Amino acid sequence: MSNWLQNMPTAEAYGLNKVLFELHHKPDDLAAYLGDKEAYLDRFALTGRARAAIRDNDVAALYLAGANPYLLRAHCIGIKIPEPVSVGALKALAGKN
Amino acid sequence: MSNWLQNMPTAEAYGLNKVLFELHHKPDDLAAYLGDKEAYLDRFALTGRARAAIRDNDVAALYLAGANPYLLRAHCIGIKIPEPVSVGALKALAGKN
Amino acid sequence: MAEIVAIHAASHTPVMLNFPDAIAASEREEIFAGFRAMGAAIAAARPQALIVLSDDHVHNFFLNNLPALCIGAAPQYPTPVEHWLKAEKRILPGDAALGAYLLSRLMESDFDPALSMELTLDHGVLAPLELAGVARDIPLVPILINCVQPPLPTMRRCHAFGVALGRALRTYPALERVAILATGGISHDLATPRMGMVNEAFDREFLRLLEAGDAAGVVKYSTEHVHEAGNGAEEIRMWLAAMGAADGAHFHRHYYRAVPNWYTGIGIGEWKA
Amino acid sequence: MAEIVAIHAASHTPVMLNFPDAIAASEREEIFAGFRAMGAAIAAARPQALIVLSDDHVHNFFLNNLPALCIGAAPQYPTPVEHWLKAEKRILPGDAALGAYLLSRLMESDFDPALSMELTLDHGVLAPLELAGVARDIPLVPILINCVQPPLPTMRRCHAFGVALGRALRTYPALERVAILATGGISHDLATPRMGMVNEAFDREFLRLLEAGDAAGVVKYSTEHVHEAGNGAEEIRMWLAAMGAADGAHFHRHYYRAVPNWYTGIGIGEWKA
Ligand SMILES: [Fe+3]
Ligand SMILES: [Fe+3]
Repeated sequence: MSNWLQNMPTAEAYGLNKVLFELHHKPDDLAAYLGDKEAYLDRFALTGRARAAIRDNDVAALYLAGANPYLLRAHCIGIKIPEPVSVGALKALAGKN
Repeated sequence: MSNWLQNMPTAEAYGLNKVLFELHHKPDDLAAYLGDKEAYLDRFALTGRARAAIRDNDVAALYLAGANPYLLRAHCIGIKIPEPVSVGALKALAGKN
Repeated sequence: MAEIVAIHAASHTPVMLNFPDAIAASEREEIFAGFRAMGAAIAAARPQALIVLSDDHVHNFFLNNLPALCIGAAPQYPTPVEHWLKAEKRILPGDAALGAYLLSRLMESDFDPALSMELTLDHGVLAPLELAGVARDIPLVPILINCVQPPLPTMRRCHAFGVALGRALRTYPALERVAILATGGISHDLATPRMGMVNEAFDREFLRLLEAGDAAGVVKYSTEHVHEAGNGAEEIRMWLAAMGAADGAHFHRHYYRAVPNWYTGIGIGEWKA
Repeated sequence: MAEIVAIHAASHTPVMLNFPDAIAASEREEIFAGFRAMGAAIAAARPQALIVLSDDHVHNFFLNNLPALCIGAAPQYPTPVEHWLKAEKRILPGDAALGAYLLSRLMESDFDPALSMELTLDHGVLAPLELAGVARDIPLVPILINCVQPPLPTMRRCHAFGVALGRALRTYPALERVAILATGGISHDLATPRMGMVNEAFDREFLRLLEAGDAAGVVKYSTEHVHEAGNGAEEIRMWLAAMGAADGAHFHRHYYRAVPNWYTGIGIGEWKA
């Protein structure tokens, strides 16, 4: 049992986390993202899996790809994924990995 | 004798160095500065002395106010202050402080 | 030479500001009273500066430059950085000179803290200060320990950092009275399949070991069991640092309650000679 | 377990790329030959990864988060960050796994390095690699020591960091052959009234002490005399770290010349068992 899926972020996780960080810490980024997700994501070097997880608001996939928990939590709040959906998606993973 | 005027940057030096850092590390900042110095400097919290030193390309005053040497050097290169002018202004201080 | 006139520790969570009503009024009032008592004790000790040991929740720092330890040395700190935190935007006073002194002294003592002259503080610092009612008055030195993204500093190292911090504070010539507030933990978990878990057994044993005053035991227990208490429990590093700074003073647990609806075990305590 | 198959140190300056013609052709060719010989020795040692000990010249890091020590753990590093540096823009390969390992091991060994997974390297790393002709081939782990803005890590600490770095490298299970290149210094000064000063006496004594193999003496001399050698001389910290990693291997000075028109004392040397 570990508090962390990754003891060190993978390169994929780095890219994914960078999107979450910039999206919520740079003025205008959130508006740009909500306006045109695909165009916004084109700014970053992302694996196909990471890109799809962000685009689809797939909280479980974001977690499994190494999203930092604080960035993931802030992202769920920031883009207004309802709490039962985000927490439910995570809890559904329990015992599976 | 010390390699450093300040063992820790003052708050004034922080503001001054922030201008030099942003100016040469953010795309568009140098163009904005060269286009309208006063408007660009309005973005920052600067003492009157630090603001004047930057605005007037006063290399000696920038040094005395605590400009980091690497940022000061890069600034002199970046805004094309001729080497004899920048180095001359510094050398004229020798023995004075 | 400065005296460390108060050393407190308390849990933090944004939920205590954002969704106070997620728990029963009686529980909430009990907890808020605990924070107010802590604030009153800090104020009564009349510190001229307050060291806040906390963590940055990936707001000021990212993976391009993630410090294990960072000491603030700014004259002021805007807060909160979270646009979604229910707290008034304002600017807290900082003690830049004390921050600078601690940086130099801790570097001489074989620690490698990063310097920050500009931080926008997050709920980790703000929420406990806010609830304690001492957010505006005392100049701060924020010291941020990475608890949020591995690789994390070891529990042993965080305790040793606190020991060195206490020594450095006691030799500071420019003030007479300083205080320390450690914030974070205890058990909680965030954005994983265990989200919402509170490990009350872990929390009670952790607090018991603190009260027993067994530093090596606390470090060992923390190292071996933190993964049973959730990723938020990594924040016990701040409690270990405070214990180190306390230099053998006795820990008094003032409050504990497992608060699953706030996603956190809420502990409050104090080291007193 | 990895063997450290080569440990070299060399001065760096952007001038060696930007204004090579500022000195006589004969001097320049002598210096460039020294760098080429170093590159040939590194290549001949066939390292699978190269640790580059250098400093960030306030490009990646600013005073809002200025690490004393930072270890890179990225799969690649764009370079150069300076738009004004006369060097081809390209992307150097990184060994992220080795960087991650060193971070963890050094944190366990009571060091507090910052993590970086994204750095755009500057002339401090690039210029010596470029002149040595080994910039493209060997995966890098950049390790950046703050030499550019006080408060700076102590000379003693930088030597101890090197000792721990050497130990960590030698226990790395995933590679067999690693090398170290330390870059910076020796005496020079930048953007002060002493700009252009080269303190040849300092440089020669520093190199003599390295050859004498007296670690405590090198640390003491560096601490006591660095201010006579200019703010750029603070970069001898990288040489001290390399000496620490060399674990008693003998230092051989391969080249030295005071080069005032390049604003720098140019030294090149190597630790060999
Ligand atoms: Fe927290
Ligand atoms: Fe340099």
